[in-house]
Amino acid sequence: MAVIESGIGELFQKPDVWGFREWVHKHKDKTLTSKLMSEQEAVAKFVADGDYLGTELYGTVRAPMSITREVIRQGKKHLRLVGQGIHEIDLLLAADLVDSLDITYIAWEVYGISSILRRAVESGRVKTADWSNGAITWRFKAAAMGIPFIPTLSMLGTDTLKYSSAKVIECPFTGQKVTLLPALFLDVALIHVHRADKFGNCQIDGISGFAFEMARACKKLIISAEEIVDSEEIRKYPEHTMIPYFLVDAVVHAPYGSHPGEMCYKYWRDEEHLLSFLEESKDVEKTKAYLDKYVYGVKNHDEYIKLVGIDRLKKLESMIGGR
Amino acid sequence: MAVIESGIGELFQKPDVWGFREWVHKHKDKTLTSKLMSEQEAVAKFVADGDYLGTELYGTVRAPMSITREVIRQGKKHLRLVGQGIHEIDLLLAADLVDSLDITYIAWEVYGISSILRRAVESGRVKTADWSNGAITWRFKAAAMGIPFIPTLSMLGTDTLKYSSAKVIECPFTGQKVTLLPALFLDVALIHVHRADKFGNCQIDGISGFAFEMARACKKLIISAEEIVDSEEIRKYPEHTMIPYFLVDAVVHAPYGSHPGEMCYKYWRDEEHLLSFLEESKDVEKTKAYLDKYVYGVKNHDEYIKLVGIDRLKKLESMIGGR
Amino acid sequence: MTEYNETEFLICVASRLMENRTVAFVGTGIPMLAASLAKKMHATELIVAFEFGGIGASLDKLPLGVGDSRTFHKAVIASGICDAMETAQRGFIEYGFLGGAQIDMYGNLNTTVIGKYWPPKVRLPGSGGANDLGSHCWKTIAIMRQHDVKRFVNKLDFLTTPGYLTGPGSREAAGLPPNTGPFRVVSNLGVMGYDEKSKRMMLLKTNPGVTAEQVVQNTEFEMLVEEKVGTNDPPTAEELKILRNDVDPDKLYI
Amino acid sequence: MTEYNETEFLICVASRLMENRTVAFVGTGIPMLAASLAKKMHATELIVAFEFGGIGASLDKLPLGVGDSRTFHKAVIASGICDAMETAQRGFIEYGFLGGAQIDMYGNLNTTVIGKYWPPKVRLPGSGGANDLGSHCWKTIAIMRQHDVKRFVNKLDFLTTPGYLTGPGSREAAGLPPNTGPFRVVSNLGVMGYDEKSKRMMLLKTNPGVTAEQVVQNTEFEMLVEEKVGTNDPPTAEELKILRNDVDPDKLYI
Repeated sequence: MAVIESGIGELFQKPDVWGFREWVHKHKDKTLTSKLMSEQEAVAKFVADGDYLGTELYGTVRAPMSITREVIRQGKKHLRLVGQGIHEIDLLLAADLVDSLDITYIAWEVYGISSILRRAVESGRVKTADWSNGAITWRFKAAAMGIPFIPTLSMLGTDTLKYSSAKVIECPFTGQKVTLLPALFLDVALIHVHRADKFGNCQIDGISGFAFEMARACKKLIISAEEIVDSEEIRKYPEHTMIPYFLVDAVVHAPYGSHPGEMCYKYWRDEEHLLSFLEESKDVEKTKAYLDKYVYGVKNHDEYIKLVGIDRLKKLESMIGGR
Repeated sequence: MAVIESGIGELFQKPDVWGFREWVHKHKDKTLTSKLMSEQEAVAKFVADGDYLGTELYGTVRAPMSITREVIRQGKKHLRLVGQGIHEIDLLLAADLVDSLDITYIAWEVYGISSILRRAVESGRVKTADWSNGAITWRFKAAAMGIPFIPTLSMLGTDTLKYSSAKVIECPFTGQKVTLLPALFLDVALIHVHRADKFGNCQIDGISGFAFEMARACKKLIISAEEIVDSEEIRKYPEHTMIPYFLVDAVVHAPYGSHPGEMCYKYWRDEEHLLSFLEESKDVEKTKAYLDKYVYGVKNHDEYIKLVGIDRLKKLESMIGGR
Repeated sequence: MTEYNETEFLICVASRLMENRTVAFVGTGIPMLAASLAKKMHATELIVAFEFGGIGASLDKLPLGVGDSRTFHKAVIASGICDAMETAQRGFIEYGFLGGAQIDMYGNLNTTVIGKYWPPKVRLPGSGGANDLGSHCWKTIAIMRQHDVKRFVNKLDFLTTPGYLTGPGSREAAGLPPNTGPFRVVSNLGVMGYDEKSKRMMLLKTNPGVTAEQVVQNTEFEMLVEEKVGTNDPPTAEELKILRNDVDPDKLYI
Repeated sequence: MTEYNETEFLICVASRLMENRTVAFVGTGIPMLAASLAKKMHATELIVAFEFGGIGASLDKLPLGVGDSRTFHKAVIASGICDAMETAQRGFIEYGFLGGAQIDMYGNLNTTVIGKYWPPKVRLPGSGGANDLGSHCWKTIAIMRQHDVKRFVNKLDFLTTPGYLTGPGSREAAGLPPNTGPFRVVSNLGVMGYDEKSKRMMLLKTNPGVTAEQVVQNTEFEMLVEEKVGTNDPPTAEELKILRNDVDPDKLYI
């Protein structure tokens, strides 16, 4: 049962199971007090320079855009990042706050490659380690389970494995080759949800992406929510709770928090905004101008909403499909 | 990364990942046709002598009692079983249909030990291998993930590990000792749900126990449902689907299918029936008499309901708590 | 003084061990009653976790089993076994309540067999979640309704659930999480803890009318005895009132 | 005959490869349009799976991304990445649709970098779900919009997603599931399959007006050519009508 192959990629965050346990034991407060706060307070308190940060779900879909913009406004530096992403990762990279990336996919789907990612990585500014999408998510799952690694049959035989930090062993039960993925414990995670109570009990509509796993794999968790609802309402349907309050450190009320991305059953993606950013992102100066206007140029998410315009947001609401 | 310790328990079902893949590839029908059938037909078609069988959830809680009784009526023999259980496992053991048990807990909670389990195991009729509750469930999870094993930090240092077929290795990332659990692929699983459409898309209210994992870990899956609803209704809330239809082989309409156990938000457990069985189960002849009356003595679940009496069932409905 | 029975006393003693604003993993029976009482007394924000997925239920009504609908009534989440066990495995659960047919001086427990493994003299229920709780909770509390030499034994017939295994350092050597392990044993004779250095069971408090000598004599292994053994306060009138009127009004357990 | 553009043709060719009553794992772009068209033509019971958790959506409206709300509208389940990927890993997904910047003769794909790994000449998106699909789906179909020697190459700069790796038996030797692997390549010039014995890419059909010779010349590696190379039928009037009126009425892609 020897290790047959070891990926040569750097392990940007070590799978420290005991360290994680000790941390949550010491820091996770189970008190039923309100964690409602502004995005400024949440980010100032719970995001630190050098943190390993994760965002859920995916740039244009239920993404914590308002919190991401606040992280940039506060200039949190030397971040290590896990993406999976589009717009949110692009912004963090463009603001030059990122040292390294565990990457599975950063691009604009049918619209193609991310120019910002290209500049960041091709220049040698940002280090990368590559994984499959399943692998990254299973790394969260391992952390959420509290175990140091998890097996998969993905990545075998490929450079994706070679440039990751996965290992290949022989299964002691079947003799087959198996990839072992190191658990990925995040320092801080940002998750945007449909509704939460003030304590942090959260519900998500539609696909859950990797919210379940990431919420359980992080030391610090900032929730932004379209709606803050009564705790009694959440507790009426405990089977719909995706994230219980004792995992959560901050709850930020952020209507349209996923803009310019979509929020299912709430509002459609702002295609015009996204396409215009995509075009601007090809040019360094225009990218800066975008950041100046939409991130640095507003004090907070309220101002961002005003800048985008409530009429436009109402129109996006009218465009989203029902059930 | 050598194997440090190997449990000496028998592996009643080998973690054959490739065999499972080939089987589902060949047999799982993705056609959108009705799988509604009687319990007789479902059990005759999908349970075979010698099968490795699993039931979800737990004797007195959302258990597939009506299907279990049909398995006994049809006298399916030489079953290997995984329990976790109370009443359903007791009945199968009492009917002498079981050769071996992967056991984590079989008893009556506050009411104590299972006399039927004692007779079956102490006589040497039924072989056992022991696991923790987490371990059994993670074995389903490994199978549901399609991997041959999964790590845990449970069972280390104990006889529970020694008499299981788990293995202990050193983690190649952290150096810590880790238990490896072999995936548990079932031949057939029985799951009772709140509602299903005729194709087999299922919703469950309240805790989900290990329904998610078991539904994905079995070759053949028989669903019994309190209610058969329109497919459109289920598809309106796809985030509430626990089991999609392509995992399912048979859908049996079984109102009060969990009796004498409870079904949350539907009916409370039949405490009188359970306590009387518990008393009878201490005696071999009385146990037989119970089986004669409630299992062999009725043709099907409809007759069982009549035997129990609709007044009694309505009363149990009135006793269940709301949200 | 109000009259009370032994079960009521056990429940009150266990209840007082429950710390507010922590998560306690409990099973049916005394731990559940103790949790329910604690939530109505000093630990209103106690989060009670059940292994089948109910976490943070109101416990307005007493559950009859670890999976019944009362274990997730008004809960913060109703998920499944994996989520519950993984919450423990990654260090989110402070207290785990256990029981057993046998306990040894390191707090290891047997709930599997009496006699040899197979076929056994007596087949007990098996681990259930106990091994997981004993492995992952920060502190475990064992409830032993009957304190005698057949139950507090030198050597377990089967080590189902880990306590301190063979003594100091042995949990860590086996791969179990650092700084975890047995915390208290509540029996019908008193409350035991563990000597910090030797990790051996030590009598801390006796119940009213019970002497330290009695506890030692009813224990097969050598029970350590704290220098000044205290006495457990009997149930207060308020504890008994809440227990009888609110926790278990239908007299299911008491 | 109706006029059509290259994209429309690619979509129709890919669509015809989709088998009714199977599960197809697709990404945005051509595979999604092809799936949507297939569901409205011959494969009404096609189950389309998206990696973020939408499985079996109606696809009434065309999604813009693999996670948007249209990927789970009226779906049989809206779960998450783990469930979707694990469904593939345990053998429930027949077809996986892939794309890439480079493909080699064994159907291996590169979507990671051009040049050395780091820092690369061109940083591409990365694997995303492609490696998982290429590992676990029973059959994969690669869509290559531009068939030329820079894309159909001798040696990939980076092997992101496994095809037949280095030839017969090498997938199995690497630990990948038996009897899986590349099935078809759809390009703007034609449709390729794989020689059963050598596992090397083989031209099966050319598009109207394209010769086998052209395909060979636009491929850097030695392209095998089937004895009797067929011709892909151009889009039918019905295909085009449904594609334009029902699948993509807003002209998002075509």
